[in-house]
Amino acid sequence: MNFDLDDEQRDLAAAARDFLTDAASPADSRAALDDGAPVRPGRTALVESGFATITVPEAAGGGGGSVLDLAVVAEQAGRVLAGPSLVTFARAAVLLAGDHERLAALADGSLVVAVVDGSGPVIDAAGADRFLVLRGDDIVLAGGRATVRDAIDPTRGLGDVTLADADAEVVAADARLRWEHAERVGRVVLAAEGLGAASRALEIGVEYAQQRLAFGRAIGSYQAVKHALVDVYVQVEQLRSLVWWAAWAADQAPDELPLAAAAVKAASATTLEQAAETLVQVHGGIGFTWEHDAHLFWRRAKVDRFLLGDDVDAYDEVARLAVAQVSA
Amino acid sequence: MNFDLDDEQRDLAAAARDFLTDAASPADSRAALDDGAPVRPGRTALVESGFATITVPEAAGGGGGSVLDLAVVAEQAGRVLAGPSLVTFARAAVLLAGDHERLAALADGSLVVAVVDGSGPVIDAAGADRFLVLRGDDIVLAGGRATVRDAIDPTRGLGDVTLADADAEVVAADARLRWEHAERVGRVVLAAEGLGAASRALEIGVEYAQQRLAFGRAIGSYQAVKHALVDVYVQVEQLRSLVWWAAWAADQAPDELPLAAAAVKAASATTLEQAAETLVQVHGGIGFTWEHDAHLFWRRAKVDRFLLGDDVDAYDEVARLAVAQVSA
Amino acid sequence: MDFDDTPDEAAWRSRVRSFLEEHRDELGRRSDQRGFDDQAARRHQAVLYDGGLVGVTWPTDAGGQGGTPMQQAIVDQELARADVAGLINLIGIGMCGPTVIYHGSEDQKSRYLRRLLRAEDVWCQLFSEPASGSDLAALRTKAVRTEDGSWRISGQKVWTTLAHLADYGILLTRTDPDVAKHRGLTMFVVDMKAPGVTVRPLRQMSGGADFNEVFFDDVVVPDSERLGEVGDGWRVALTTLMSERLSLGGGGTEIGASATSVAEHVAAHLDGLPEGRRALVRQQLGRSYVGALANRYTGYRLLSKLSKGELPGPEASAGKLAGTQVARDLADLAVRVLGDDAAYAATADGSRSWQDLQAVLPGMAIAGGTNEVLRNIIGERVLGLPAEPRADKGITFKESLASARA
Amino acid sequence: MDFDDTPDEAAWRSRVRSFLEEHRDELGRRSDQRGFDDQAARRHQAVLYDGGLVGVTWPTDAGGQGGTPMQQAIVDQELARADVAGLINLIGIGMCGPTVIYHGSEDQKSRYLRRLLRAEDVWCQLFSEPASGSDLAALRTKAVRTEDGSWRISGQKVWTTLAHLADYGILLTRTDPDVAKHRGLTMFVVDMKAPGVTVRPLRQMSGGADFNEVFFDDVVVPDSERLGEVGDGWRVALTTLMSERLSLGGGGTEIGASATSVAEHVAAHLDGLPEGRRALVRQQLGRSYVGALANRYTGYRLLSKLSKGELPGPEASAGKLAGTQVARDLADLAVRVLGDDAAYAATADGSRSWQDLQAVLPGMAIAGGTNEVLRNIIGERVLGLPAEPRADKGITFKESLASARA
Repeated sequence: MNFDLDDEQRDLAAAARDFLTDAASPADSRAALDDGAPVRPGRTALVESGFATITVPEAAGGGGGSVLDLAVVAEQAGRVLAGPSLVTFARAAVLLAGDHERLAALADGSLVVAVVDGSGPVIDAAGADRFLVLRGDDIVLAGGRATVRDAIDPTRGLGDVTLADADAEVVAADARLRWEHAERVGRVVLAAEGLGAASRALEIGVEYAQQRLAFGRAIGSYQAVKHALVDVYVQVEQLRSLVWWAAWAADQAPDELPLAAAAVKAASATTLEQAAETLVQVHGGIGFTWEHDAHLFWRRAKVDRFLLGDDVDAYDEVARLAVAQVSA
Repeated sequence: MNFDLDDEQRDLAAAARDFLTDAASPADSRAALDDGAPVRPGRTALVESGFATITVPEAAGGGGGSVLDLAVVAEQAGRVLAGPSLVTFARAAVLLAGDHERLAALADGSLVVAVVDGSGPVIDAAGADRFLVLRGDDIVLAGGRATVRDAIDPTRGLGDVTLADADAEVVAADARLRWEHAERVGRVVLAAEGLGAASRALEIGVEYAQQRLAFGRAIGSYQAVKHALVDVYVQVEQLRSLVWWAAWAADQAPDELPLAAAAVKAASATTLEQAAETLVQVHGGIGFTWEHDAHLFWRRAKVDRFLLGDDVDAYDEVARLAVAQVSA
Repeated sequence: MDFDDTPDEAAWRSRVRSFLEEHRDELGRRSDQRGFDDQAARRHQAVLYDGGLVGVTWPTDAGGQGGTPMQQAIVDQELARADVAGLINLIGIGMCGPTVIYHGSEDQKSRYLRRLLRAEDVWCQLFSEPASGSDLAALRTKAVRTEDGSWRISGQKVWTTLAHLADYGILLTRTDPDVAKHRGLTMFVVDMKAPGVTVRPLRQMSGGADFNEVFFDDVVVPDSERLGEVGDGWRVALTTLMSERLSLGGGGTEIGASATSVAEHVAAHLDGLPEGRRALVRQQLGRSYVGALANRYTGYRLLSKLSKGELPGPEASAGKLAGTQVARDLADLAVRVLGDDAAYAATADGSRSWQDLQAVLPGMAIAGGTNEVLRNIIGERVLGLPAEPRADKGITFKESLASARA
Repeated sequence: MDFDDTPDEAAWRSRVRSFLEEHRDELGRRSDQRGFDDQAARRHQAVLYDGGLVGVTWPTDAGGQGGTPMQQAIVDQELARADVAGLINLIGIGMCGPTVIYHGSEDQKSRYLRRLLRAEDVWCQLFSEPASGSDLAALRTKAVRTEDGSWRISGQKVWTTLAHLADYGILLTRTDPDVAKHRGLTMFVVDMKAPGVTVRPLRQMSGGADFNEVFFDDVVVPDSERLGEVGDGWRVALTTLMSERLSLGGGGTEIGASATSVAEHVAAHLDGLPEGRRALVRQQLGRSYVGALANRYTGYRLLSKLSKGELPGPEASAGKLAGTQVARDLADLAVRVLGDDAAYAATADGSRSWQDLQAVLPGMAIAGGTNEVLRNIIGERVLGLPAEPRADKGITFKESLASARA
């Protein structure tokens, strides 16, 4: 039994953390809200760092790594509310599998792509000019126009996309299963970003509870505050276990991925939301000011829960799969 | 604005409390579990006390009182986990309205009746030999055989009933609306019993938290315990408001009764369950022993939530009515 | 039991209602979406005052009507019913004015009270500080007596509603750091236009700026503006806080969005959903709707107490606890049913009310007493549970600062 | 990352598995519904001991195998897999034995340890008292030294598993009430058949009697049965409690019913429901199923630590917190889908497993540390949040009793 990151993955996490804490911070999220400043690190820097395309084969200029490797990086990205999302790169890498040229374009940054689902906001629509979409059972790459809209969390680059059909090329025919696999991998990476955001929110809350005094002692000594933070801690560690499992399943056990991806999507939504609400509440008055970072995590939580299907649908899917499993 | 009990109702509550604390106690519920001892005060004593048939007209030997009067008594009955339920009498009084002879038999104890719903356990099936039931749109009184089954809470006299159709007499023809009204009045009285049980559970928990020491101080000084009890207190007071409203609506505002009855049924289930779980938890080890009363309230909660429709259906009904109201 | 007015209440209500109908055009509208005009708001309050509808419970010699809390509650209901905008000087009327009435000199009363009721002066309340939120008595703003007997005040206040518009404020300061923290406080009336007072708006997570930071930089306050004795500020502040609770009045009013408006909104979105999802939406609506109903009728119980002349006790805090929770559940549902628009700050047709509400509510669970503090109050003062041992007992304020730094 | 055994682990597992196959008929079955036979249970443990599968992590000179915690975890897994009934002397092995190993005399070790592992003697642990649950050090059972150097013990213990079958127990007593409460304690080995020991079963709300009350009425214990120094009982008890945590071993095991069995049960009842209700059931199942999966994989992380030779820290308490909550959610769902049978103690066809589970789980959130205590432990020892001020600091036990009575 070795259900743990290995040394290489720990090194990867440390390197990603170094890069990302330099390149992005919640303050950038605030700046994006204030005056529409671009999200950070931004597509170019992310691609250049190599972290975004870890799952692209080395031959195409990527990192040749696993989904678990990417999840390890995504956790670090979540901690600083980085954008664009690694979800976009993860899905594109799966959808373009085997297409050396386009993968190389993804890895060198010349293909600026977003993935368009049936309806709902498109993640990282901002700046994208090519769009991956499922048409019938074919995976298609099309041009189009993205209309970015004010989102509760600006770092997700959410927008509506109007596709230019004239421009569409089939990337993979009869590939519905691949599309679904890509979506599941996307859920795993989204959850890993959620894990990072939730665990950072917990850290900030714990630090404040250790320092802030009320009635002559640190507020973290009061059970109301202490237990609220502990409940978040427990959830965060539970989520970490699910993220590792789901990423491992994406790499090693495709049969387990549907259940794992639905479970981790749901758990991530619930955990990040509770972590962010607790972060605001623990900080009292300061926690709901614009200048404090708490609401930036809260915004991420309020948005992420609806991405790649919402939490309610994900729980429903878990139950359907669980029932199907025992009925089989 | 005078949304409060009046002096007469306070006197009635005090009298009911005197009678009921003498005539029943959670210990009786334990005895019923231990060796099938009959529930207390039992049908005869309840009828003789006059409290059970408050809503039967004076001319028929009843109290000539309102549903609100009965709710005031039912709260006291709930505090001591009395049986049989006043719900049975309340429903019977509505169903037999205008039938002087049978109402008189209800009031003098010669008619020993239970009300049979479509499916599910029959409340106070124990000891009953006549059964009120809806057949088509007619309200029917029939003989039958009750099979009492071991219930989680023994005081509810739950059982299955096989009706003897040969024996059936129509009490009121074309009276579906009356049947529904009776069911709603039953929900109000059930909720009033739930209110009494929940507020008594809260009292017991508060008393223990004031006295029990841990680490040199009363456990009620710790926020985890204090806040749990406060949350129950808030819910109990919210429930009290709903019980008063729903009982008032049963007497004075039939248009409001469907919403009020569904709301109070749901709130009562939720509140009593939380009160009982908190009661067990606050008591630590002693709270889950057979000899402590906590589990007797817990049993009542686990059963009552399923009676006269379960909490989930009641919340659904509230939502449907709320939506219908704004759509009208 | 009934929900009807007593004859006296009915007479008062009818008087209030006809006044509002008659003067409708001279008053602001609550539903008016245009920007806030504070000069107009002052005029509106003056109209209401002249009609006898402001300061209803204040004594007549303070410029009030000598009326009952129930009369005030009826005014609140009728103002809401007639869609009249809230009074600009609500904090002045509910908190500052009563403090002046109890603790002010005759000179202060005659100078301030009537002008306050007519909104000729707007008031604010300067208590909270960055380092003292729930623990108000830990405040640090310093008032030092000068040779001429006046006071020189330095420090920072925060969460001050209306400070940017206010003419005066009641200001709690520390005048003696060498005694226990509750004992070294003194209250003043401060001129908000005095040299050394700086007001900075404080933006909230919702983007709005309903509060301010206020900086005091060697602000001179004459001793005649002291409220109560030197060192007696804590007791004076308790008057203010008690008045706040009593001024709440309107039982049964809803926090945030009304349950009915959420039900309307949900009804409009329900048809597009599959039945399974509809059942989940109904379950969430049902649960919060029951909560909203319970709050309404609990509020009516409070009003009934007022109607009998009783005053609400600490149990009234339960309304805020339950109300903010219901409001959050309702807002969450309202946002969820927006579907594809739920992640955006506004819907495709430009409405942002539900998303804005979602962002305002976390603050409401904190402002005016965190849920934790409210639970302590109910636990200790209603249920009779023992208080926690106090770590700051028996030491001076200075010592507590030193140990905090250690 | 993988879920496979290392080669060493695989070899050990295969050895364990073949032993169990070979001796299957000499061992009890977990799923056996017949009444508990303690003599048989002792024999079963002896068979396992003789096969080297009991006391895996104990030192060899204490009669153990000198193995690793991971080897123990593998044994636990294989015992479960082979449906072998739990060891009767689990508490002896996990808690009492290690305490004797650390603090016992050579004489005690040689007399007790090997017999304990073979279940020739069954042991129990006598710590909790009616007036000291979470606050263990507040215990009152008194041990007084007599003239001949032996000890005379009076008092009452509670929540003692297996006391009615036990031959020996480790017993924490107060030998000095005039020092601070943690300092006046002393630990003994007590003969459960000695005169003055009375055991009374303690019935739980579920109707079962898994615990006992034990009364000590002038029970004489020779000084040679002392464990550790006089007054050092608290430190000795910490060894016991630490060993308890380490003996938990099996990460990822489920508390109460397994999620899979609940899913099966739900699946069997789902078809009869309308779609709206099915959606609600699925939502509840989905939420608790995700919790169960998370617990399983968090348990695997714990096992992986064991596999590397690391020992679990206080963060392992999170598993109990999350596990009992998931178990309660699952049990609630399982009872709910019984429909018309849900209010009865048994279904119409006589099955009472879900209802019984429902009644057992509230106790599980309390036994072995209340949720509140576990949250304090995690908050303080994992998150580094400060402890609460202690009201019982710096006073003697006697003083604390007096102030409690005041």
